[in-house]
Amino acid sequence: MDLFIQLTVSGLTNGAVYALAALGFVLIYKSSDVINFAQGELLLVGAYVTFFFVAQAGLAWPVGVLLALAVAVVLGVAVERTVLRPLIGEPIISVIMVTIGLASVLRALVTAIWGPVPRSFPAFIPRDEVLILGAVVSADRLWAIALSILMLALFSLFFRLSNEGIAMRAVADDQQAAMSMGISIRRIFALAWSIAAVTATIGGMLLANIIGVGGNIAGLGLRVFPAVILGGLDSIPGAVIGGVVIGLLEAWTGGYIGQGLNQIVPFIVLTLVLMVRPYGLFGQEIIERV
Amino acid sequence: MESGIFFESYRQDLTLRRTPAQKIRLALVLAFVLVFPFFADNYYLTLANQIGIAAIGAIGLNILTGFTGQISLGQGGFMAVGAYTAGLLATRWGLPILVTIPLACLTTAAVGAVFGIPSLRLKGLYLAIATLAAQEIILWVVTHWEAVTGGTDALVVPPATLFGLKLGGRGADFRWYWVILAFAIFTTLFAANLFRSRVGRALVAIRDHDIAAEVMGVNLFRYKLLAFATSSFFVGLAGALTAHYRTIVTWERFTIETSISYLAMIIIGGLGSVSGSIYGAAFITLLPAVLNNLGRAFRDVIPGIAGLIPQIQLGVFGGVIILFLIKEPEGIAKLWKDVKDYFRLWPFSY
Amino acid sequence: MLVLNNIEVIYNDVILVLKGMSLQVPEGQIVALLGANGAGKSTTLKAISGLLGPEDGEVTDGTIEFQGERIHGLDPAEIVRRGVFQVMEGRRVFEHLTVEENLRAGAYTRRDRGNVPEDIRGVYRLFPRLEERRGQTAGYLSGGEQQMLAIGRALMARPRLMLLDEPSLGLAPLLVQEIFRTIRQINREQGTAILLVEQNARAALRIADYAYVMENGRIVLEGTPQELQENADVREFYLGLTQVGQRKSYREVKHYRRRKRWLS
Amino acid sequence: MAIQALSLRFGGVAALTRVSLEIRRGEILAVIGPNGAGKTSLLNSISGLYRPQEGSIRFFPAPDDEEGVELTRRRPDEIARLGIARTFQNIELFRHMTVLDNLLLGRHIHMRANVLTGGIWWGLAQREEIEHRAVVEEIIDFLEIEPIRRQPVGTLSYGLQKRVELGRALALEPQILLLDEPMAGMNVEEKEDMARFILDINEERGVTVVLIEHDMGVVMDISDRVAVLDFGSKIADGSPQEIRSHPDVIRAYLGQEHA
Amino acid sequence: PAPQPASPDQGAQAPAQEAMAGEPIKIGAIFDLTGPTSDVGTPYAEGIQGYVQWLNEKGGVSGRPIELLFQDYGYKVDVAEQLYSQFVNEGIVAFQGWGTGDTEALRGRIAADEIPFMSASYSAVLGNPEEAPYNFLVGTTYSDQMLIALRWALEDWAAKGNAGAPKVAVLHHDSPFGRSPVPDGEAFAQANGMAFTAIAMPRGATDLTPELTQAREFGANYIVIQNVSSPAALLLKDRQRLGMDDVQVICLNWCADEILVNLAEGAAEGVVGTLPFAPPTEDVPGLQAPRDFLAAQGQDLNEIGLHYGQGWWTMAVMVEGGIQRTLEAGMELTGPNIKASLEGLQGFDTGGVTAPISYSEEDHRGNRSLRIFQVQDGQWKAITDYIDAE
Ligand SMILES: Nc1ncnc2c1ncn2[C@@H]1O[C@H](COP(=O)(O)OP(=O)(O)OP(=O)(O)O)[C@@H](O)[C@H]1O
Ligand SMILES: Nc1ncnc2c1ncn2[C@@H]1O[C@H](COP(=O)(O)OP(=O)(O)OP(=O)(O)O)[C@@H](O)[C@H]1O
Ligand SMILES: [Mg+2]
Ligand SMILES: [Mg+2]
Repeated sequence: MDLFIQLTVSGLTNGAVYALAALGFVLIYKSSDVINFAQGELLLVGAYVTFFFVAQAGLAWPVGVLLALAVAVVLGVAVERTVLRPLIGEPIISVIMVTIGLASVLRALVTAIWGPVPRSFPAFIPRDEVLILGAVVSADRLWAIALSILMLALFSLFFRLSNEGIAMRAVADDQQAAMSMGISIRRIFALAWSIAAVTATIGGMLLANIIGVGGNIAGLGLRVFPAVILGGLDSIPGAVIGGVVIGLLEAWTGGYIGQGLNQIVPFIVLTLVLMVRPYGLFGQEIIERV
Repeated sequence: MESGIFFESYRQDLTLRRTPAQKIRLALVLAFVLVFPFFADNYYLTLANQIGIAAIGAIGLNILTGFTGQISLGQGGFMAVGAYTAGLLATRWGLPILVTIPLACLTTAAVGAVFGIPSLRLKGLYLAIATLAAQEIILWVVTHWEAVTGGTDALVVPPATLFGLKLGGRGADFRWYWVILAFAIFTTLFAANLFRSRVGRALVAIRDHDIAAEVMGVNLFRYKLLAFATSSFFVGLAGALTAHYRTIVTWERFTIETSISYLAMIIIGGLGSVSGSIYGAAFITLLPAVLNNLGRAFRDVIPGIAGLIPQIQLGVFGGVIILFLIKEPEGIAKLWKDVKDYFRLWPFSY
Repeated sequence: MLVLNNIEVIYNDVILVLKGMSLQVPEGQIVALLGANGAGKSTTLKAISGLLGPEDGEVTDGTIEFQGERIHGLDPAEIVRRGVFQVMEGRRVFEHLTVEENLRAGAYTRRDRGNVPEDIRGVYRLFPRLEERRGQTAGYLSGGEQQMLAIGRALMARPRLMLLDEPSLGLAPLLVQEIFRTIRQINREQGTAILLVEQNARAALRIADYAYVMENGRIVLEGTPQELQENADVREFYLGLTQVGQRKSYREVKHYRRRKRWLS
Repeated sequence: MAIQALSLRFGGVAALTRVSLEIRRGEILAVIGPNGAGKTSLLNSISGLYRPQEGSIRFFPAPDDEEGVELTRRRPDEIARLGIARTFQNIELFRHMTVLDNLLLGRHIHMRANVLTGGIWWGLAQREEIEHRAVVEEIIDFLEIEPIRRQPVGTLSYGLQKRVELGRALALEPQILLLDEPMAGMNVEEKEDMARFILDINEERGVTVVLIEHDMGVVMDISDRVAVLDFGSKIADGSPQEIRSHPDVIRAYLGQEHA
Repeated sequence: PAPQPASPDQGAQAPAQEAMAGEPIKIGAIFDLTGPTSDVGTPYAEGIQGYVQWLNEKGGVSGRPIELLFQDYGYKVDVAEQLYSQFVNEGIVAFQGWGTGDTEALRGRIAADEIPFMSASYSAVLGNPEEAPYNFLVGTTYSDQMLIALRWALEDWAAKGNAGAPKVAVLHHDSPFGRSPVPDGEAFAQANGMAFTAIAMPRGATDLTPELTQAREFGANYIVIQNVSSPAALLLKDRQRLGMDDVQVICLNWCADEILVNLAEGAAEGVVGTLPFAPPTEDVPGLQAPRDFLAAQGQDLNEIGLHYGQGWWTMAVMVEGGIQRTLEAGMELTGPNIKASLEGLQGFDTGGVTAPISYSEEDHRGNRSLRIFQVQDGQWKAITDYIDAE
């Protein structure tokens, strides 16, 4: 029973980390239909930029974090300007491919600036252990839970209620028609990428706090793919719940079965779930009316 | 200038190469391909062989992703199935490659079809996850099923012989060149033919509009599975060739990175284009080679940045992909077509 | 208000679709643009609203002026902000948005946010059917309902010039009358100028102040509705009237027909 | 074909409620009704895209076939094989394929090349392509779309696309042709062309045609019978003349102008 | 083929040697500077390059400079193949690989091309000339490291006054690299009455609690980690959090480095490691040359870390143990000759960086012993003398 509680708690909290990483994915998909293969690299950049401001430049952490978020916004805008703008109206798959190129560029930049050796992250996010139902968790995971719930609420409201949110969904539906509404695709893309970079920076910070700042942060980009799909590609609550479910599945299989099966059990469960719910738990159906 | 092409019969109209220009081009390419190995050293032969295998794999992937519209992230896994099947058949039972390769292709086709079953319900990126699942599951099996894969770190495949001729050893690259070339030509022709006949057309129709295809009498499920199987068949071929050519099979060759780089090949080459797959395979294989050579050259010229060269190469690799897609989002095949169109009408554009 | 001067449009760098197209829409008027399929009507509208980009089309010659200023080459969003709004052909509603969200998307460029709810109610008054479906995902609306939504969405932008691409497409007769009445009403009450591309020539000519007929990328005929209605070709090919002014029966269409005079 | 008490719901929306309708061999039947009345849903149910909750659709492939085939539980491709083809309201062509390929796809059920013979090409596949190409060329001639044979349909104008779509359905050599607003977006001249095609298909090829159309001129002129739907129910059914003066139809659909 | 050292007609080759004097000797190398293992690949690569430069400044080998043909391959197997064949073309006589992926992939090819090959992949199979005739190991194999670790655990267990044999859990990278020492370890444990279990660490994990709790359920007294530093550091932190401080952790070489200490912060204290190459904090004579060489360039060996010495000495064994001895024996510089020279190498002294290196025709494992180190005050300190795996 102890084991079960420990595994469950650690799965839940680790799932929250996945959720944070998954959110950026969903945001970009929701506003442009693009699967961002550079999501992991956005996490990486976010982590390193925070590292730079807080550890290397020695700023107080609230200032450093704010600056890092500002850099994320700039990065989002820069990506839009240089990469996405020329591709407006082009096949989505080309844009997806471009994110693969972007991933290389970002990774190159990071290693060129910070070198390849991973380092420990300044401990401004508390890492003390906390007891929950007799299970030990690290406080930074609780932060992950809090932050993912906060962003879930924030973004859900944003997409439902704000004009920009509606415009983003409109762009994802039909770019040309959205243009005819006077919606500036450029602006929307810049906004989407900035928001995604901001969430990635937050996710990257937490991740760096857990595993240190280093290249393998980027690996999480693809690892959260099952979480994203399980929740439904375009659903913000889906990203969070998908992350948590995958976290739990991994923890349980890791703890009870092992054999590295936790790499694939999520995929198997996921495929089975999709056979029943083809658009994930919360994803919106692709509308096919003829 | 060609002022239009006229055909006496539908048969003529249906040939793959129609105009004299096309025939001349084809002849030139063939001549080059036949003469090339006699002048190339092992390095260029290695590159050529890598391109050949990649082209086969890319055509396979393009059948599924480009023509049928099912994004696949499982390429690496399917290649692994082909490679391990061929490798195991050769090591365990000492079968010759003319047996191992077809069996490997068929096995991969079967595995591909199994992983295609979710396509009954899933679409688009949701289906992509099923292929990602294939990737992960296959790789897991390959690295954990030691009873079969041997328990050693890699599967060592005995050097192959073909019609009594040893393919391995020194000069292997030269001899393999011909084997790979033959398979590549077979794959190219098969795919090109497939897409000018009934089944291929149905697959393209599914990509363009599955409901309409269904209403026109195409059994979606059967054809999607067929796409998975046919595609995997060739992907398996690429895997099997890798196994025999490199005489060793290691899982690290078949990771998700591989899947992504094959996707890169077909997108950059041109989705839904057989020749595009070949261009893309060449592009993605040669780009790092070119960058490496540039890197080596620049390292000596500008020693100051020597330490950053690898990062620059990595960045440039990404940058070239981005730039290329910005310039020509529909790939090299389209670029090439535009060039041809331009010269066909030249100097009277419009 | 809107002046197109000799514009040329090329798709994919090779296909020349508009070949010296000129037309004018005066302030506050309804101008109809008629023409066969593939004549380039939609292309003309997209050229005005700057929407050719995603289709690889390009205005290569000529000028487009709106209220004395050149608008061609501007960002489509800017063109909308200046008051030109296109209702695209084929009801391009945002499928995953609800009816109401679609309407709000239409008001995206509006600065007077406060009036938006009132305008939404206005659209519902015009199309009660939409109000019934306000929370429904637009992708599941029937064709006609989507068409209403597309027009309603345009109204939300309160444009000065509305470009309507075949608004009656797929609408039931009752609704066609309704739509044309609404168009005239919008024009009269809000002073919105309208460039109307329409295949239902009879209805279009009834509400238009001026009309053009285009064929093959250029204007072949223009005039007031009365003038056009007297043109024999227009009568036959666009209004479907026989020489004596009777409506022809579709059953009696001859297999070989008279060629149009303007196609020399 | 006999449709009996067909009901179809989407969540709360009742698209069809107990619709019964008979489609007689060789006729042109027009289905009219206000927007959202359920006309397209009816066609979708026939071609197997929608699964009605209740009711039956029986199709009688041969004149002497009493039994008939039940369509409501069949897959769309099976229904196509039975000889029922259709066009769509919003044009659902294969946009990236050429006109020729679109039409050839219409021949799909009549061809038999498989992956192997197709990939090998020489032999069965080539022979078959040539054979069916001839059939398709005939349709191309008939619809007068020779010049655009090799164009990807995505770049064609709306009217031409409609024609290609009709051609694709014809290529299937159907017994019943379901047309969803084939003349929307056309001017009178083009509608005349289309009307002539439909009449020819019906008269010369003996194909039964079901036609949804909002242009009352067309409906009155070319259809043998008209059925009217409103809010998912059939409110009238009869000859064009009867329908024209039917009070419910005037109220719900036509308005005074057409009366 | 049997090696033919000091062939009788040496004199006949002498003129050829003269002609070659001053001619550079080409050695190929691929490095991971941008890929997933670039964190350790970079200092390793610098070590190799540093050694070559240092040697050339000293006048090279028998008067001939070494020309290193190298490139980053980003841990991509097919790029490794490209570079390998390119370098072979350009006339290399030996090759320095890097990871498991490329070492495995090139294994067949180097045997066919007769190119002696060393890398930082220490799978036991590579030390078996029947399987891999041209591969040579400088580092102690993972299997031997495992045996040494278990040997030490037995002693440590007894030294702490415990009765019986301890329970051991191996937490390993989920790949053949990770599992390669498991079977030998298991056999040893069985023979010595130790309870043994192997638990895979999933790739890219951000939480290793499940694996640790498994080890805890098993009742492990010792945890042996066969993985790289980052996940190992995460494991150490999670272990500390779960209060499993009484479990002694032993790192095999790829996680026993400075990166681990840095990333795990306090949690690495007391961890022991099997280090085939001495860390810079260890004052061994063999690290003096690299230390001075770096100092001359304004760099500090202690900052760069132990992988520098690892690269340096791997290259040194290849050059001094293989190439130099071939030249000194007056033989032509060919792959088979270098191989033969290496196979004649006995007790090659690396100045205390590793145990002395010896190869034979039957065995390409350079050594089978190493010292156990422990993290004390954030530094790796040797706590034993050389322990032999046999
Ligand atoms: N994206 C495109 N690429 C290439 N050609 C195009 C493209 N869009 C339209 N065309 C061509 O331009 C011509 C004019 O098209 P347009 O859509 O403007 O016609 P239209 O007058 O609106 O016709 P309809 O009444 O059928 O809507 C057609 O011949 C069409 O084939
Ligand atoms: N797949 C679906 N999901 C949900 N509702 C649907 C779906 N298909 C149709 N409907 C609803 O069913 C009703 C009937 O739609 P249908 O498309 O059959 O109308 P129609 O008679 O063809 O109208 P129109 O003349 O405008 O094309 C509409 O209210 C529509 O919103
Ligand atoms: Mg149009
Ligand atoms: Mg309809």
